[in-house]
Amino acid sequence: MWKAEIRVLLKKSVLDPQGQAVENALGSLGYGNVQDVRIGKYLEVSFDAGSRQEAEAQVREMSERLLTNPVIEDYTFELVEE
Amino acid sequence: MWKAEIRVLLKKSVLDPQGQAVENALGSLGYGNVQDVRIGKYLEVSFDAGSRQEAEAQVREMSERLLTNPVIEDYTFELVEE
Amino acid sequence: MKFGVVVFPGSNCDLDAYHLVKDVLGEQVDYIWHQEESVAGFDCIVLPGGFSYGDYLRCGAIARFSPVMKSVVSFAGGGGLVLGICNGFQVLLEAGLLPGALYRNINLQFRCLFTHLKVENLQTPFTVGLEAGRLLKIPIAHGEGNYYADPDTLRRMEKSGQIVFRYATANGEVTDTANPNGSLANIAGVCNEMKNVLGMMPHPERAGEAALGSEDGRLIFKSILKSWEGSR
Amino acid sequence: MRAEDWRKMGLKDEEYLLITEIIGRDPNYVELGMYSVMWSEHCSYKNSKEVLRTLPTKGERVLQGPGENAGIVDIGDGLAVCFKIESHNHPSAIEPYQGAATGVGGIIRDIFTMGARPIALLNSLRFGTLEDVRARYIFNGVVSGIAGYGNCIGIPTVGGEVYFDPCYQGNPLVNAMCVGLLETDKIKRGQASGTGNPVVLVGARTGRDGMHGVTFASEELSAASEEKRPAVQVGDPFMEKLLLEACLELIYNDDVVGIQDLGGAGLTCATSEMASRAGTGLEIELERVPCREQGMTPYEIMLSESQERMLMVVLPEKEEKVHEVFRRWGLTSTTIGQVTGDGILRVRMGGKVVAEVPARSLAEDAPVYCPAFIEPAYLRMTAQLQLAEIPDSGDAEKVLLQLLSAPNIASKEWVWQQYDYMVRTCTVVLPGSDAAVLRLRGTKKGLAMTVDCNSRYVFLDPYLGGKIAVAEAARNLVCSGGEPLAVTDCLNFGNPEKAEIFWQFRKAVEGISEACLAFATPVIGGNVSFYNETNGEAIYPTPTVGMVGLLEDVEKRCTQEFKADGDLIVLLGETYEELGGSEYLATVHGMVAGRPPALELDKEKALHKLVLPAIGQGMLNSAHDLSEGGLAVALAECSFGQNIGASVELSSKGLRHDSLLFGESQSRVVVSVATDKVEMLLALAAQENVPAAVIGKTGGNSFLVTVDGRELINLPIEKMKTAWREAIGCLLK
Ligand SMILES: Nc1ncnc2c1ncn2[C@@H]1O[C@H](COP(=O)(O)OP(=O)(O)O)[C@@H](O)[C@H]1O
Ligand SMILES: [Mg+2]
Repeated sequence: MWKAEIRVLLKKSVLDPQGQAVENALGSLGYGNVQDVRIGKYLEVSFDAGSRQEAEAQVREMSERLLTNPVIEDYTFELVEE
Repeated sequence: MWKAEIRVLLKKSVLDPQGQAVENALGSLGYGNVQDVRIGKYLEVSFDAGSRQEAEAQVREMSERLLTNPVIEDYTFELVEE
Repeated sequence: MKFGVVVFPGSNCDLDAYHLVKDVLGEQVDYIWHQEESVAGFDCIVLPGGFSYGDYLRCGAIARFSPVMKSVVSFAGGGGLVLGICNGFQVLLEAGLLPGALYRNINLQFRCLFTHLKVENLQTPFTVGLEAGRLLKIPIAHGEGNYYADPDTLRRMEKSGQIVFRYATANGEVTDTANPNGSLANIAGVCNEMKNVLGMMPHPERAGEAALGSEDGRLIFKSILKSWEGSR
Repeated sequence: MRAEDWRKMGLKDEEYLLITEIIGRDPNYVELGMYSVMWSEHCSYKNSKEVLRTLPTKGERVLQGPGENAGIVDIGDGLAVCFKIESHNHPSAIEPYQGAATGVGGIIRDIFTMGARPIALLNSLRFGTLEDVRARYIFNGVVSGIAGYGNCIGIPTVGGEVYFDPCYQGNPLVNAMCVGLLETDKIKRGQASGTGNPVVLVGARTGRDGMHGVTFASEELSAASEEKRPAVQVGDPFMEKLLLEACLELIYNDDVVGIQDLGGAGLTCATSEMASRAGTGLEIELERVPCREQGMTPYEIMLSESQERMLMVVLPEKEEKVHEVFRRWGLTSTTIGQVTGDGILRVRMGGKVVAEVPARSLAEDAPVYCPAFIEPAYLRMTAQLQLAEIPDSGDAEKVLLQLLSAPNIASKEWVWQQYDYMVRTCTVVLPGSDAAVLRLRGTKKGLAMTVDCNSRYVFLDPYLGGKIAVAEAARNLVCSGGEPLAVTDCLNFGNPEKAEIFWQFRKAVEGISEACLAFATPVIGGNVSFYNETNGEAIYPTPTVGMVGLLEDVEKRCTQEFKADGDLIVLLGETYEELGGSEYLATVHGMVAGRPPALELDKEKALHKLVLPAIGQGMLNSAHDLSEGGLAVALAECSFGQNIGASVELSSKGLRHDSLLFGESQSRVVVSVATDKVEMLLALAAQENVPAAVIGKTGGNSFLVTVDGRELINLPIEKMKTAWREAIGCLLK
């Protein structure tokens, strides 16, 4: 059993209004030392696969077909064997 | 400069409609081996702090005050020095 | 001419599009259940607004894998008319029938209000019936209508007349204050290169009767009828 | 069983004794849990039942009064309207977005359970003042939660109200109302009839969330509430949309015997109430209940309040078809048991009986209390208002601008713009007028709807305040051209075990009853929310009134905005020296004091008898009821819609200027009429005995007011409108 931990963020070239809003909110809560906030999605997908290689290939495929939109999003992932 | 990488997920006992919908979608896309999907938020917060300890304390405080709602969410984080 | 309104689980403007075509315009229309494998017999496919699959993950991301979408894609490839409204627009983008992407409104809020649209291209099947310079008063209702395309794509689209509608003030000026959601270059609607697929965030089906505050949305459907007549 | 077990569950010692008497033995832990939720105030109304009985609930048009999931009123042509309001205050205090969202989800289920298609949502909201960070956070979260659920499921949110006051700082109020439409021969009820009929559970899987939510709603908020946090849940509007469509399809095809949603107290409540209403029993097997987590105990399954679930009883020959319809909609349905004839609710887990009690005893036999009541001491203080000691408004322009930008009066556009109020394309009067109006497809008819309550009035005089809430709601409908039909109420109060609170409750209900009788608008359903207190401090008593009215011809609707230059402005009704409880006193002088304005029900009725036909005969171009901020604010609001100004000449007749301009005397409406129709209107007014005075003219782009020939106000519409429109957004920045 594998667990893919996938992090999705908006591409750097795309404005991140949510990150911006949270950055401002942190500032007004007194965290003046905060420089930058980016907000995206975090997904955990558990699935069976024969090998790490197979598992990696499947995560890439799922991410590109469904889990992310490559026009605006980038993703990274880690695989944990369970 | 520190970067906190914060992952937020709904607590296990709380319904995750998004994860459920994506799990079903992956199934009908032919990924029958997927067992469980959970969807949450991913945040990257960059900020200054004197030490790792200080930085950790601040991430905890920010997470509990603003970034997550402990009523329904759990979070974990990693700190990267930049 | 026969319209088909696709119903995804979670669609909720299907009824409104159906009502406008049937009761207001007196044309033929049928619903198409998302599990249908064919759209044969229809002359224009409408992907309605709503929250297909709850809009979970991303708007339109799951709906685009519905069985019916395969046939919509080939229908569009053969020159068939496809109109995606709001969530339907999002589905078309996810399906790759239109360029770009839509994401969270810049102020992070869902917004429901009347907007004015400047029509940038009168040479599409969806706009041929419009008078030059005529603004359209049509409402929006969405939380993720912030249009984005990378600079190269945008340039290409401008050049080939794929930008169809822009948000404007009541006087027709395309300004920041007229932009309700942060869309790049105030873009409210775009079409494909062939011009037979249009996606728009505003809801023309909500602006088809005086009682609803505007009849301008009807003009888009009238254009579709006109261009279809012309193509026969 | 140890005393601390039942006490922890919120049961009193004598209640425990009663249970042992009913079942003739000590209950086991599961049974104890079931009684504790069903006998909580939220489910049993044990403290309020006696008082609620005094509300008028009958009427010619009433097809279903209180007691079912929602009330139903006949509107002719074989159609009926079904509506109800409900609170979700405590969950919203702790998780504003999800608390409000699941509140909306719950009230929608109550409507389609009756067989009605939900056509509109309204909401009544109360928060602390916006200077407070936490209040801003809750306000923001609640509004986006309501939007998130209603928009997604595709039901327009067409109206409501929002107030801010320090008394709601720790305990916000979130009341959601849903209106549905159905054919009179398709009404469904929550009854488990027919011995041997299968019982089907459908929708979301059952999880551990929301345990003891009703007990939580029946307690004051305190630091200890934090521990009960799992009582908050996440809503799934997508699932509910599928449930709604599937259930309505089945109901429409007559495939369902009885149906009920799972809300507070979950499976326990749905099973016991359905059996009790039909005088039957039920047998269910918990092993068959689809669960979200492994190893859930019978106790957890019976008490879970997981959202988006429905229970129905079907005929054996329809069972397969029912499952098939749900499958087509992508839903999981399971037959979990059957109806029995012995009146017992028997719960099994893996064949073993884990609970076995009379269904009726859970649903009906909770003890009824008549709490003590006493007039609150504060009333003696607040009643002492010496107007003479308060300076008259010197600078009327400044006061007017101050009032227009006071959050309680300022435009609520920031709120309703986040709601999809147009989906289904039936909303023909959008938010921003006195009441929303929806057309009914396939008929000439329309429905007007509103929610109202000025809780400051209720605080200062519960009886009068209750009466005024009903009158204001009715007046809002009338100004839109709707004839008031019936009422649903949401009674939000503090801890009823305190005598002063219970006095407020009794008096407010008395006022509501009297007004409802006078307007012939029976109460067809509602909700009581007690224990709205933080650290012992109660909110203002807030009996929200939701009302629906009928327009026989929806083309004859009316809105509040001026329509044309050169129309005459007529003030209907009489202005008195009444500043008690006004927004003016609170905002400008920082005082919550005095008695609310007087209300004479006969005068109010006469006003309705004038305005309704005047609208019906097309005499009026606009009509707007006078409420917070009085005449000056009402006139300004009429100007904002189409940026049409007004010039108004008033004579004070000995009244203070502030009373004249900003006082909130009841039973007043300001209308605009074309010059050639004014005679007709004045004649009709004379006939109905309603004072009517031509006070000015529409036109221009300023708002001009002279009193006794002296100009007191001369402001550009644009300036006033900006102050009014942007106030709430600015306070949130
Ligand atoms: N929470 C809300 N949701 C939707 N509409 C609202 C809300 N609050 C206020 N509105 C709308 O704003 C308008 C003004 O509200 P309010 O000041 O309460 O009016 P009134 O005093 O006539 O009852 C109404 O049309 C009302 O429906
Ligand atoms: Mg009001």
